[in-house]
Order: sequence, then C-alpha cells, then structure tokens
Amino acid sequence: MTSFDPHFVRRDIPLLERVINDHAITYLDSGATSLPPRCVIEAMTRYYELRHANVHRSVFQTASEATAAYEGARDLTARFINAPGGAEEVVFTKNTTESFNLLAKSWGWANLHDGDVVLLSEMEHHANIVPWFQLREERGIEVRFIPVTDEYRLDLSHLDELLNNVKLVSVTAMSNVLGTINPVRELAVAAHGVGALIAIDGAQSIAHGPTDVVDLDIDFLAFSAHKMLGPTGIGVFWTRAELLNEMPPFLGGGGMIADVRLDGYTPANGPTRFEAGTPPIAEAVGLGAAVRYLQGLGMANIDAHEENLTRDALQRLEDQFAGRVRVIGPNNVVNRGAVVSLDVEGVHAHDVAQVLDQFGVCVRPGHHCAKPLMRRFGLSATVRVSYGPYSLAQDTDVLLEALEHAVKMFG
Amino acid sequence: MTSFDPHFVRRDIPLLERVINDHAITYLDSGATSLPPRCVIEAMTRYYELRHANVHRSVFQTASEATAAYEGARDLTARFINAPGGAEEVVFTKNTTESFNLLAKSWGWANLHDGDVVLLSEMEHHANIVPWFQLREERGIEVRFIPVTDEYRLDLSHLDELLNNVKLVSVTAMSNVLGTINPVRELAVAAHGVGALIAIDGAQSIAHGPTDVVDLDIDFLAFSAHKMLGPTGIGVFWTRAELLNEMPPFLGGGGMIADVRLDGYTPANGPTRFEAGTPPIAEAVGLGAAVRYLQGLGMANIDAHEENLTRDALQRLEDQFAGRVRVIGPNNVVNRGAVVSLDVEGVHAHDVAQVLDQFGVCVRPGHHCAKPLMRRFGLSATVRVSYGPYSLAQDTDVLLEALEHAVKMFG
Amino acid sequence: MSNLEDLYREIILDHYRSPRNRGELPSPPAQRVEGFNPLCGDEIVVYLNIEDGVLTDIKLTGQGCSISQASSSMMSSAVKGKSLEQVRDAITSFKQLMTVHASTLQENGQPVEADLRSLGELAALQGVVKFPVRIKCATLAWNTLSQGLDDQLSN
Amino acid sequence: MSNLEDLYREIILDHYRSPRNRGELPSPPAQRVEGFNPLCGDEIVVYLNIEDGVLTDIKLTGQGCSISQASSSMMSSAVKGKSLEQVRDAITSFKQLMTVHASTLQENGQPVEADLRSLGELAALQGVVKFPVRIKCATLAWNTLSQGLDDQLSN
Ligand SMILES: Cc1ncc(COP(=O)(O)O)c(C=O)c1O
Ligand SMILES: Cc1ncc(COP(=O)(O)O)c(C=O)c1O
Repeated sequence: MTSFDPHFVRRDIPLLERVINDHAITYLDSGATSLPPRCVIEAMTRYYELRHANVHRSVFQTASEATAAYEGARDLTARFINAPGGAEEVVFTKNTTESFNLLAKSWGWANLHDGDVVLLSEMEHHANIVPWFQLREERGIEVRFIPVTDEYRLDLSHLDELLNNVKLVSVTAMSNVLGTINPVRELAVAAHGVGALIAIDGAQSIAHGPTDVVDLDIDFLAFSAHKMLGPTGIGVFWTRAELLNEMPPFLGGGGMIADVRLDGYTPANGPTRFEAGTPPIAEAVGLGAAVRYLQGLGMANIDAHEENLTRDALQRLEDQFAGRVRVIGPNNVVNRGAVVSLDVEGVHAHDVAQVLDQFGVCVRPGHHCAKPLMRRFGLSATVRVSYGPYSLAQDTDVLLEALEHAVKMFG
Repeated sequence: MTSFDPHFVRRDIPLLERVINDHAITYLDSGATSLPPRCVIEAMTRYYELRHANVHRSVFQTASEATAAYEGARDLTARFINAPGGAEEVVFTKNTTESFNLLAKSWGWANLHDGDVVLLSEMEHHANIVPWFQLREERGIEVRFIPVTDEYRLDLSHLDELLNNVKLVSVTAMSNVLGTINPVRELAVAAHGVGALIAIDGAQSIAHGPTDVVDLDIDFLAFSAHKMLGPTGIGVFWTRAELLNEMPPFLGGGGMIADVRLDGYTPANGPTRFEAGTPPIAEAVGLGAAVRYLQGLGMANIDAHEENLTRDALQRLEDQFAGRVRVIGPNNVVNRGAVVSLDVEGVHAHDVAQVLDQFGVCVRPGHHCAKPLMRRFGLSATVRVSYGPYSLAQDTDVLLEALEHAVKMFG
Repeated sequence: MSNLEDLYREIILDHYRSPRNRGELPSPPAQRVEGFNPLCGDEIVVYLNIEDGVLTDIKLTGQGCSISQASSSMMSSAVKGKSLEQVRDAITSFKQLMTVHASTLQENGQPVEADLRSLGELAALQGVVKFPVRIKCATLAWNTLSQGLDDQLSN
Repeated sequence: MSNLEDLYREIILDHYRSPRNRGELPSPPAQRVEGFNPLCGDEIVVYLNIEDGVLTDIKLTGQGCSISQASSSMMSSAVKGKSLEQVRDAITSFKQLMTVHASTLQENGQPVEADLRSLGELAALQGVVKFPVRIKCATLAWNTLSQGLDDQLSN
C-alpha cells in the first residue's frame, strides 16, 4: 500500500513529457482513454520486432511464441478479474462496445423474446443502450431504465416493480459522466432473485479499483484495454463458461469454426467461437502488459489515490467556484470514482475546453455518449475532468486556474 | 521501377534479424501475416508517446492530433485503393473478417431476401463463406459456389446459369491457398450485367499488386492491415458512398449515432456509422504508415518481384521434387500470386512444417481457412509457402533443403 | 493566447451573448429542420418560411457552443429576406471559408482565396479553421439550412 | 535436431506408418463420434462397441499428422478390451502427461509427476509437450473418445 507513488507512475508515461501551447500537458481525460506506460508500448514493439506471426495456425517458433503471448494475455486478464473458469471465459473483442454487441446479438438474440425486458439505467453509455435498441427493433423486447435521482444515484426505490419480466439487468459499474459507482452486488442479488442475469459495463471501473466477478456475483462483464493503460483495438467480454458455451456464434469467419462444408458450418467451442478472423494479437500483448503494470501498482492503491484526488477536487471546486461551476455528480467521494463533470454557468462545455487547451489542460466536453443521462439533467454537454493513477493534485491546480480564465472570458 | 531492391526492404524489417533454432529466420508465411517495417512500428510507438487520445470527441491539442492522424490514415487508405469518393468511403473494421460480416449483416440483411442468391467461389476463405451461411440461416437466401477447375482456376464456363437470381457476387481477388488470381473485372462486368453487385476479398491481393476499385469496377472491397506490412487489429471495408449511405447500422454504440433518446436512436452518416466505440486509433496510424511504405516501394515493383520468386520456386520444386511434392495451384505465373501450396507425398503438412521449423523456415500447414476448397481437392491440409516484398530466392534455397530432410525423415 | 483571440472575436461573443432570430415559427406553414453534431452534442432546429423563392423568415432554437451559436445567429442575419439563390451562394461561400486549410492562411490570418467581402461579418469566423475540431460547430447551422432547402426541393 | 527426435520417436513413426485398429464398425450398434482439430484440419472418427461396461472394440478413421495418427493408434491399442473405468483412467493419465509443463520435464526428458508406467508405450508421446502447438494433435483422439463415453452416459 505505502509503495504507491504517482510520481513514479508519471516517469513511466512518455506522453506526460508532452508540451502543449507552451505548457506541460495536464492530462485530465483518462475517462476517455488512458495513457499507456512505456512497458506497454515496448511490449508491443518487441512483439512486432521479435515474434509477430499469426496465432493458432502454425507450428513454427515465432507462431508458437505469438500464440503463447496471445493466450498468456487471456490468462492474465482472466486472473485480473478473477474469472472462475480462467482463460476459457475471456473473449477478446475490439472494444467494450463490441462486447455489448456480442452480448445483445448472440446471447440476447438466443435468449430474449417478445415481451422480455432488459433493464438498463438512465446513466448508461450508448454502448450499453444502442445494441438493446437494435434488438428491440428486431425482437420486440422491452428496454426499461432505472431512473437516476437528483443526487445522481440509481433510484432503486421501485426496483421490485422495475424487475418485472426482466431477463437481463445491464448496468455500468461506474458512470463515465457522474462518477457514480453503482451497487453492483446488490443489483446482482436482485437480478438473480427474479431469475434474471446481470451484465456489467466495466469500461470505467476496470482501471479504478479491483474487479472480482465472483465477489460481485455477476454474469457478464465488458471493458476496453485503452481505458486501463493498454492499447486501442482490443476489448474484453467475460462470461461464465456455462453461459459462453451456450451462446450462438456472432461474427462468422476463420478461427471460429470447427468445420465448414458447402452446406453449412460447425462453430468451435470456447472463446475462439467469438474471435473470427485474425485477432488483435499485438494488442493482447499490450493488454497483458497493462494488466501486469496495474497489478504492480495495486488496484486498491489506485482506488485510494484517485479517491484523494476526487475529494480534493470536489472541495476546491466548491471553495473557489460555488455558484459559477456546478458539479454534475455526487458531491462526496462515497461510492464515487475519479470522474468529475462540470457545468460552467453561462459557458458552453466546448468553449471551456477550448480555453483550457490553451493552458495544456486536456478535458472532454460533450455528451460523453450518454445522451439519455444528459437529457435527464437538462444538459447538452458537460466538461468532464477525469483522473488516472498518474494524476496529481497539481493537475487540479492548473485546471482551476484555467477555469478562471474561461469563466472570465465568457462572463 | 528500377529502384526496388528486396535487400533494402529487409533492412527495414526487424523481425528478419530473428534467429530460430540456430538458423536465421526464413519467413515464408506472409500470406498469413506480413512483417511490419520499422517505420510502421515506430509510427505507432510515436503515436502512443506523443499524441494518444480518444478521437472525434475532444478539442484539446493531442485529441486533435490523434483525430487528424486517424482521419489521415483513412485518407491514405482511400487513395491507396483509388476510392472514387475518397475517405468518406473507407470504414475501419478490425479485420477482413469483420468487413465481410459488416457486408452480410448490414447490406445483406437489408437487401437480400428469400430466394436471392449470393454467388461465392469454391476457393473462398471462411471469412467470405460463414457470414453468408449465417445469413442463409436467418434469411433463406441461397449461397452458390463457382466451381474450381482441375487447373485451380474458377470454372466460368457456366457463369450465365450460375448468375441466375444472383444479387451479389462475392469472390476473392487472390486465393490464399492456390495463389490463383481471379478475373475480377470480368466478374464485375458479368455481375453488373445481371444487376448484381460484386464484393471482392482483397486480403491476399492488397499487398501483392496495385488495387484500383474504379478500374476493377467493383462495389465492395475488404482487406486487413496485417497482411500489408501493417499492424493487427484493423481492417478495411470499402464501398461506394451511395451504397454506404444506404446501409443500415451494424454494431451499435457510441460514435455511430447522431442521437440517442430513451425511445430510440438515429444513426450517424458516413463511415462513422459503422465504427461503434473507440476505434483502433494506433492501428490506423500503423496502417497509414504501411500504405506509405508500400507506395514508396511501388506496388507494381512488388508484383514483379513476387512473380519472379514464384516462377523460380515453381521451377525448382518441379526440378527437385517432381513426383514427391505436388503444387496445389497453377503451375505457371500467369494470373498467379506468390502463394505456393504443397502436398508432400506421404507426409502430413503438420509434420513437414515441424521439420522445416528446425531450419528456421516458417511456413503454414493446414486448411488455411478454406475447407470447402480442401475438400474439393481431397486434401486435409497443405504446406503453404508465401512470399512478401522482403522475400528472396535464397529463402527458397533454405526451404528446399529443409524439405529434403522432411521427406527423408518420414519416407 | 493569440490563437484563442482569433477564434473568439468580439463579434462572435456578441452574437453568442445576444443571438439574433432566436425562436420558433409555426410549422406548418414553416419548414422545420433539425441538425445534430453527434460528436459534441450540439443541436439546432431551423424554421424556414419560404415564399416565392424567397426566404422570408428564419428562426432558430437549440443549444451549442459559442461558435455554433454565433455561426447560426450570424447565418440567420445573413440569409433572412434573401432569394433562395442568394442563400445557396452564401452557403457555398461560407463552406469555402471553412475548407480553406489553416496553412493557406496568411500570417495576418486572412484567407487567401475565399471572397471575404461577400461574407460580411461572417468573415469573423475564419479563425475557426485553425481549430479543425471546431469547424463542425461552425458549419452545423449551415448544413442544417442546406438540408432544409434540399428537403423543400424534394417535396 | 534433438528436439525433433524427441518428438518423432521411432515408435511414433511406426504407429503412423502402420496404424492399429484402422477402419469402421457398423453403427449402430457401434457408437460413432467425430472429432475435429479446427486449427490444423485434423479429423477423426472413433467407433466404439461398448458391452456391459467394457469397450469390446474400437476402430478409427480420419486423417491428420503423424502425432495425431500415432496417438490415436496407440490409444486404440491401449483401451481396446478394457473396462470403461480403465478407459477413463487411461484418458486421465494421458491428459496429465500432456499438461505436464515442458519446464517441469527433467533434463533427460522424463516427466516428473505423471505415472509413466501406467501409460506403456504412450509415454513415447511425452516429447510432444515441448511443442505446445502439437499437444492438440496428440489429444484429439482422446478428447473424441472421452466425448463418446460422455454421450454414451447421457443416452
Ligand atoms: C483470402 C483471405 N480472406 C480473408 C482472410 C481473413 O483475414 P483476417 O484474418 O485478417 O480477417 C484471409 C487471411 O487469413 C485471407 O487470406
Ligand atoms: C461507461 C462506458 N461504457 C462504454 C464505453 C465504450 O468503450 P469503447 O469506446 O472502448 O467501446 C465507455 C467509454 O467510452 C464508457 O465510459
């Protein structure tokens, strides 16, 4: 616990040496994508320089090494989330979004029918909304939403009614707009209580604290490597082996089949059934390196560090900007991650972000792919500040100074 | 033209310095995946070190740079294949296989109905078979196959009959097993003549010669970066803008929408409609670098170089192994690429490849994801030798020497 | 911060703070067109009254950043009361202004090619091209207007 | 080439060249099970005659590399005429042999843990673990047999 030091982490991140508009970069957009440490970048470079080959298909040395590296990453990922069935439960997709499409178009297609209900929440990312809307168009399922309270929490007061006819609860572990961390275990108990399954969007939560699918008692999990100090181009879909083996194929092609004849095909078993075509091999290597790096830092340490940053930021925003800047999200750090959305009085998020950029401050303005949530709060956009393990309270200093300028400029 | 020298290319490829089982590597598996030059690897490294950020969503400096790099790669790719509508016609997928799934599950789903025929060929890769079988299960379309002659060519003698009720012809430009290069333009004329569209699997052809979609007069094209000296994790789907804009969404999520409400969503226009979630950004940067590198070498030069290698290999296999090793593919270089499949008398492909590995020779044994083709020729596996721009006739020397050992060992 | 001042000219901030032609028109008879900028969440609704080939009235609602708001406000002033042909010309000129690549701007920030005079105060938006991500903010209203004219034609 | 000789022991090549129990059994009564190795295209069909808890006869057809062919041939010799319990034990022992990680092999190539004696000539396949990609070739027949027993049970 005591060995975690964000200053050491910073030394590992090449991008933090970047200068923007004559200022050292202040990267506060880890919620959109995180900055990979050198060891992740180098793992991929070394892969391409030493052992790049197509996996699963050849017997030669580099191909065996590539396969071992690819499957090794699957194994590391399985351990990282404590998958009870190990690597056999981990499917590599291209991102969280594909993982949800896989869930909806394979499991959902096979198991959901007219009148069945999928229960989402109003704070979901589009990745966990649109695939269900698509299924609704094709299958006549109902998509229902757990409301969000004025305190930016899930409103579970009518959960029993909401669960009526529900076959799947699919919610985010942590909102990418509000920072709210949802009571996943409680929801899992409730879902299972009515015979429903539960899927969790781990895109935000995965890099910010420990994830243990057994402990959470969930059935499906989706996340992306690029939000956990890993590369772009790879995501993860996890489910229990029993469920995985019952899921019909999704994308068809090479690698996912046991046999193809002119009159039909037989799908393969295990995760490869869902990995059609040449998979993201170098990206898996990068993901594996990211997992190892995060484990080295200690997920509990990251959690504690980010909680401190968030507490500090919330406090100082209140002290310095009360009445001018509103935090769209819980105002304390209880069940709350290091994502802080701001509504700046009278200034559009886009303009705030533009001014911040002049100070080298990277934040994200917009709807954050959560339009239903934005509508819920009558907003069209927020300025989102989000922290990572390499973030410092000094980043908040720069942010607040730049924010003063923005407010003055448009005031 | 005269400036192309494979020895110079070799200096750019770090993996060619690899030593395997005390032998310098002899990489003859470019048909499975190609070896990226240093500039491709470095472009991705630099991206992660200097400008990694999520695209399309933020206004800060590195995000604009990342977006420009990502969209720049789209532009380079469009020029590389001479897309008439430019970058707006280029969709980034994860590989060729996803591109075909996109074609089948979006365009096919919207346009093909009971009784409509998709005409493939017996030499297709599973990537261009299984998605159609999946559509057949759901839509009752008919999937028909152009037969392959004993000379390993498409049998077009009954093309008129085969085209009956055909709405889409979908064939490979170059077989990944036989090396056969198909008469794409002729097929395009025939398809259009009956009002059908034509899709081309460019996975093999893309790195081996010029590709001009206007000249070929085709409607859809799919290929993967990793087969053209680029990275894993990214593929391309091209179609004409008119067709693209009529295609319904496929994967749903962030980035592909114009709006999401609790009661529905509106998809975005242009390529982004098909790019749900965080795209393969670093991979696009790598693909862009690969395109530039290939253009620097000159696609016509690569074509000529590989033709020489193939001619030489076919000749020497005949001279040295006649009666013991059979080439499964055309025995001359007319309309033939640098993929040479071997059937070694009395020795299983897997065992041949294993022995070859002891000499550092990397070839691929197996069905090459073309099981219908293997069945057509009564084979369960071949040993596939495939060349790239960095290949030399000396690679064939080593191959033939190792092949002697394999034949003796199991003789 | 010179770049920033180039982007946020005083006249832009003025249109942002006091947008012109804000509101709705009864529809029908007015034509109603919606525009989205999916990337940043900007939304706009344009109401058009077209009579005898003339854009007799235009009103706007929606929300967005200063650039998109100012651009739509300035657009409405520029095209109101104009013939459809003039409106189309204005759209073309404005889009040209937005596609002049930043590198072809002269040192003093003047576009080399686009005909600035015909644009009037809209020329103040030229600083946007130095911020490629913002170009879509500036063009949203124009694309929506253009869409409205196309719809009109096809009805 | 010492590794290679470890893989291709003489007895393996012998079984490859002269496979035992090759052919089909009339089915029914024999049980017919198919196995694929999707990665390399190996295919196997196993025919089982099971009477009173004893595997009275076994035949195999299919195609594959020397390792998969030799392994299936050796398997057929090892399990033919054995009680189902003995067959299951053989399957377990063989799978154990195949999961002994290469690094736990002693210098002289002997697995430390698996009980080699119980495996008889099958022990010759231990060299396969040094070639992880080939393990699936060696286990294909065994997995197919195992599947056959399971199917039997559930019928
Ligand atoms: C002809 C052909 N089509 C499709 C593919 C599939 O490409 P990918 O695995 O990159 O999806 C390949 C490569 O394996 C191929 O050779
Ligand atoms: C909560 C949440 N879900 C899903 C996603 C989608 O992830 P990706 O874009 O990697 O598919 C994101 C990130 O944008 C997110 O924050």
